[in-house]
Amino acid sequence: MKKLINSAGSLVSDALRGMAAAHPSLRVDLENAVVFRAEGARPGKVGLVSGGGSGHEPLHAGFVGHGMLDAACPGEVFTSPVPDQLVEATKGVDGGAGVLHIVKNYTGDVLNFEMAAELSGDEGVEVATVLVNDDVAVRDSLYTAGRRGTGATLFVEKIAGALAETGAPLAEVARVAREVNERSRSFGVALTPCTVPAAGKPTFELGETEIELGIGIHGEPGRSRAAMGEAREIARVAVDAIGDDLPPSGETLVMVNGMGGTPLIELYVVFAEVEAYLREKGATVVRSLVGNYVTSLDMQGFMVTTCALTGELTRLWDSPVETPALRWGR
Amino acid sequence: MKKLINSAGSLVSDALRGMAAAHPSLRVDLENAVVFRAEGARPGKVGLVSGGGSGHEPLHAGFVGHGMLDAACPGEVFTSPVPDQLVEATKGVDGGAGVLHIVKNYTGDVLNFEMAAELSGDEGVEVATVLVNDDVAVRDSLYTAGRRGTGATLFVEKIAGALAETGAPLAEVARVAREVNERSRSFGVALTPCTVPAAGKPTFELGETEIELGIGIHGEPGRSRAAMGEAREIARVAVDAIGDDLPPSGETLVMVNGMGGTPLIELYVVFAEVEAYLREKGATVVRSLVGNYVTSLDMQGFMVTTCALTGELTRLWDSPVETPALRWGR
Amino acid sequence: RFVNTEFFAAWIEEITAAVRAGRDHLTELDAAIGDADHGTNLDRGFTAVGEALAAAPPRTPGALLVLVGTTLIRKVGGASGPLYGTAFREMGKAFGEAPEISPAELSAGVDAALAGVRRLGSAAEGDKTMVDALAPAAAALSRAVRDGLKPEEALEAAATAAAEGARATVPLQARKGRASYLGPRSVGHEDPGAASTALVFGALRAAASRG
Amino acid sequence: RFVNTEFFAAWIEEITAAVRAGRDHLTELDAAIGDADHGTNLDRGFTAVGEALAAAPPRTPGALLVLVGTTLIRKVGGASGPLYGTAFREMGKAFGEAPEISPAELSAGVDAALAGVRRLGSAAEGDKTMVDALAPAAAALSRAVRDGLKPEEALEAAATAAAEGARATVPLQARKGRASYLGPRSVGHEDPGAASTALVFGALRAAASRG
Ligand SMILES: Nc1ncnc2c1ncn2[C@@H]1O[C@H](COP(=O)(O)OP(=O)(O)O)[C@@H](O)[C@H]1O
Ligand SMILES: Nc1ncnc2c1ncn2[C@@H]1O[C@H](COP(=O)(O)OP(=O)(O)O)[C@@H](O)[C@H]1O
Ligand SMILES: [Mg+2]
Ligand SMILES: [Mg+2]
Ligand SMILES: [Mg+2]
Ligand SMILES: [Mg+2]
Repeated sequence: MKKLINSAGSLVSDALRGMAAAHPSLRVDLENAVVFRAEGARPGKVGLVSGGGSGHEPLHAGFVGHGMLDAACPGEVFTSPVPDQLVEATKGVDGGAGVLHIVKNYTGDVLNFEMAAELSGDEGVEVATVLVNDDVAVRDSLYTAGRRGTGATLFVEKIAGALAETGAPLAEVARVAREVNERSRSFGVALTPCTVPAAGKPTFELGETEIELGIGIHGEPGRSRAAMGEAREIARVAVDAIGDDLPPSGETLVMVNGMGGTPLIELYVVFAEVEAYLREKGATVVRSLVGNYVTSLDMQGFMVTTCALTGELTRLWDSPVETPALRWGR
Repeated sequence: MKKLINSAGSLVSDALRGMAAAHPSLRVDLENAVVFRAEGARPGKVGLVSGGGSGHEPLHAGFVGHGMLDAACPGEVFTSPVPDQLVEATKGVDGGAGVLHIVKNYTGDVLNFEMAAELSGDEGVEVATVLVNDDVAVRDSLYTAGRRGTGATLFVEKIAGALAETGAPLAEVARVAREVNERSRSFGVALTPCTVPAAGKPTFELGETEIELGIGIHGEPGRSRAAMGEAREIARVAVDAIGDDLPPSGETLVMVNGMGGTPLIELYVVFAEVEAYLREKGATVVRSLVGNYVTSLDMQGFMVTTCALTGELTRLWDSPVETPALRWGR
Repeated sequence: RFVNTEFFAAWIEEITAAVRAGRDHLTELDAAIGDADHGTNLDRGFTAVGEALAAAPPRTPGALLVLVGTTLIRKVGGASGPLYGTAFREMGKAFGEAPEISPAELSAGVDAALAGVRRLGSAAEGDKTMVDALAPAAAALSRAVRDGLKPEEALEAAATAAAEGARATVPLQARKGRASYLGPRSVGHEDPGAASTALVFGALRAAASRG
Repeated sequence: RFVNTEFFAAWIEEITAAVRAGRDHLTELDAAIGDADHGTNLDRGFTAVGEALAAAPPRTPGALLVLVGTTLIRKVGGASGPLYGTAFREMGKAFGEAPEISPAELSAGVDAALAGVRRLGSAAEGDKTMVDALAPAAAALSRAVRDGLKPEEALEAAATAAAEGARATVPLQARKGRASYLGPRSVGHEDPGAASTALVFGALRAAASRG
């Protein structure tokens, strides 16, 4: 394992130092490992807090800023943040209008956010929670921890963040966040595993002509293994998996997201196939993102995330956003 | 080799289809493999054309748009574009004020751009050329093809693009482009090689504890091999190599650029070290970029690029830019 | 025989050592069906526990275990942080202010830990989680106490039951936690949380055989 | 003996086949000290040349070689596109409108090709480039013609000189092209462009032995 780190133990705090140095628009609380907007809480505005294990950069800290998150709590690599950290963030972003917790549906994230919400409530902050669970690879929700939260997290953060910026009340912001999640689906494919620095070796092994279908964003193996094929075929597998759950139609927001180790040129190839296939199936891609947004360390592969837009969602998607990793309109 | 491609031969055109589908702000001429701004040439504005081999995405096509390039010409992977393509781009962006060719200093790029400039001149377009050669790893310019053009290309494209947007004449735009290049230096480090799809295997081999120092952006081995160390040490090697050539001082723009396969969290770790070390050496990082901007397919590693700013350069850097891969101020 | 604060401090020391020694193994188990961090998580957590106990040594078994649990919740994250944290906290709360703990009270404390984990994680036995080691350990301990076994034998029974429970997760298909995402592919691997729970009860036996 | 358009078409066919067969080897040579595309570049170029020649078969040797060179410039890119393109164009231009080419004229054409490459790339012999194969080939051909050797022998001499020139690049340190970035590390590898130039002259000999 070769990693550009000083040590596995200091990785997250070293990276936070880098973020602090790189982005004057952020205030990084190194002690509590919380990334805030530099300008602090705005009175009357709902605060948005997200968080999760590190290793998914730019998610979440790269999405702190105008029109998106108010604070992000990075945990250790692939380990959800701890309640203290989340409470610190929640108190720090409360402008009196309450705080929305955006939680990816993993047992660890759910439990830690739950505790934090309770503790924050004790301290007088009103907290609403939205659970993101867009990953169609996990089917049987009765007998599992339920679907995982993956790519749609970005959509939820962006769109709910845009609404919060208008001064909308907490219930409204939570409603739109849930709506985005309900309208979103993801499916991921890995060409290679990733290597967790503290573990020191790849999370699984894959042959020279094998891929994993239905992966999450934590280096876990997927639901099944398949033979490597052309980008066109693999893109269709992903779109079909999504379509089996929510048939594509109407105006659609699509992200072709790299898992961290895949070159951008390949992501554009995949996007070309995804867009063409969705068109063939009757949906129209009206907004898109192509790039590394919700990653899994150095894993090679991609994830397709779709969101069936409404007029309101499109408007909120288009609203100005100014964060280190997503920026338009100002 | 596992790549998200349909075939090595169709990679570049497939990716261009993806760019066309993803970015309504671009007009992609698939036949000639040229990426233009959708709105076309603006009368009286100097046109900026850049190009080079593919495999460095988002460079160059990701930098086409307001405040940066007017057109980009992607060649085959790691192969400079051909004169016809460059002529097509040059004619297409000429708004009567002439066209600036931004050329990375590689024999192939230089020769093909030279031919294109001559042919464009024959067709009545005034062309000026700026050669980017910022890579300090290549020392002995009398006995080599000279320094390579690497990370500074982005700085030149951004800053010259900003000046062109103001309606400045070709000579002025060329002057500022050259100034940026003269004030910029780069040094790159590879942890792994990359795999050119048509070649099918890694460009070189590196042991589990070895790194290559002084690499370029084409998967070529560097000047020397060294033992893997902590991020802090490696970052210092890069900054020292730059400093040996141009001692850091004053207000500095710094890019810590990923080579394509390195997770963003590691790039932030490197940035933290680079920033601290430059500070120690007396320079102040006032502007920065951290991310994958000038890549080498799936190579793991990074490149540090510095630019000693002036008031004018800072102002132009801060000007609005709206491209797929770099966007602020509008 | 009653046990005191020192005994529980020894238990935590034994756990810390066992987790340190077993860290890479636990992480490997987690790599197979999870996200390759379980060993690192617990190691980080118990290192913090050691620091917390050294900084302000608690006076009673109850206070000690509550501090252990709170520290785990504060420092571990992930699923195992809140779950183990709650387990130790519930056990500590069950002990109240008592300076010494009887075998029956110990057994009730483990039952409280199990109840806490069950409530928080809503996993049943057979879901391939730490519950599959914790539940049989609690049952074995309670049976042993009811049957009047010697404390050493009772803890031996609990440790054996936990270890067997962990081993028995191998053929199961996970229905909770990350491993559940793998569906049928989770079969054939030992659950990392059950494996660490076996370490926790092994440490309890070791602490008892120390004195 | 004079050679006609057909002969040059055969030459191009032989080059195309040799490049196809040697593509991976050329790319590997380029991977060692360059950017792993030389074989792919030439293969793509000569495939396009084949299409261009089929679409509008030229009437004279000169027109044929100019079309070959122009197509290489239009389709190859990189350093080798303009350099090989210029070589073929200059050779074609040297032949003018002549329907048949004498050995002396052929030799002059190769000299023109060399001059074109030298002018464009400003590489000298010993810089570890295609010039190190092209220059000795041109010299050998010119010597053979001057000495009145048979055409087959003259082309044999040129092919041998090119191959030896390519092999002789192994111990050199590159001073032009990408390999120069490696400095001393470029030593010990054959230059890919010199290797492909050896294929080009081998193909010339093969074309001659066809008829
Ligand atoms: N709902 C649950 N109830 C009980 N135990 C659980 C539950 N979910 C997960 N676990 C336990 O947690 C262990 C994983 O812990 P760890 O790897 O530290 O956290 P994470 O899964 O967040 O990475 C699993 O092996 C399992 O034993
Ligand atoms: N200045 C030059 N003069 C002559 N030949 C050169 C020069 N630069 C490069 N070459 C030749 O070009 C070859 C590389 O061609 P190719 O790999 O196709 O292009 P690129 O270097 O642009 O990738 C080198 O091996 C060398 O023989
Ligand atoms: Mg985890
Ligand atoms: Mg090349
Ligand atoms: Mg885990
Ligand atoms: Mg090459």
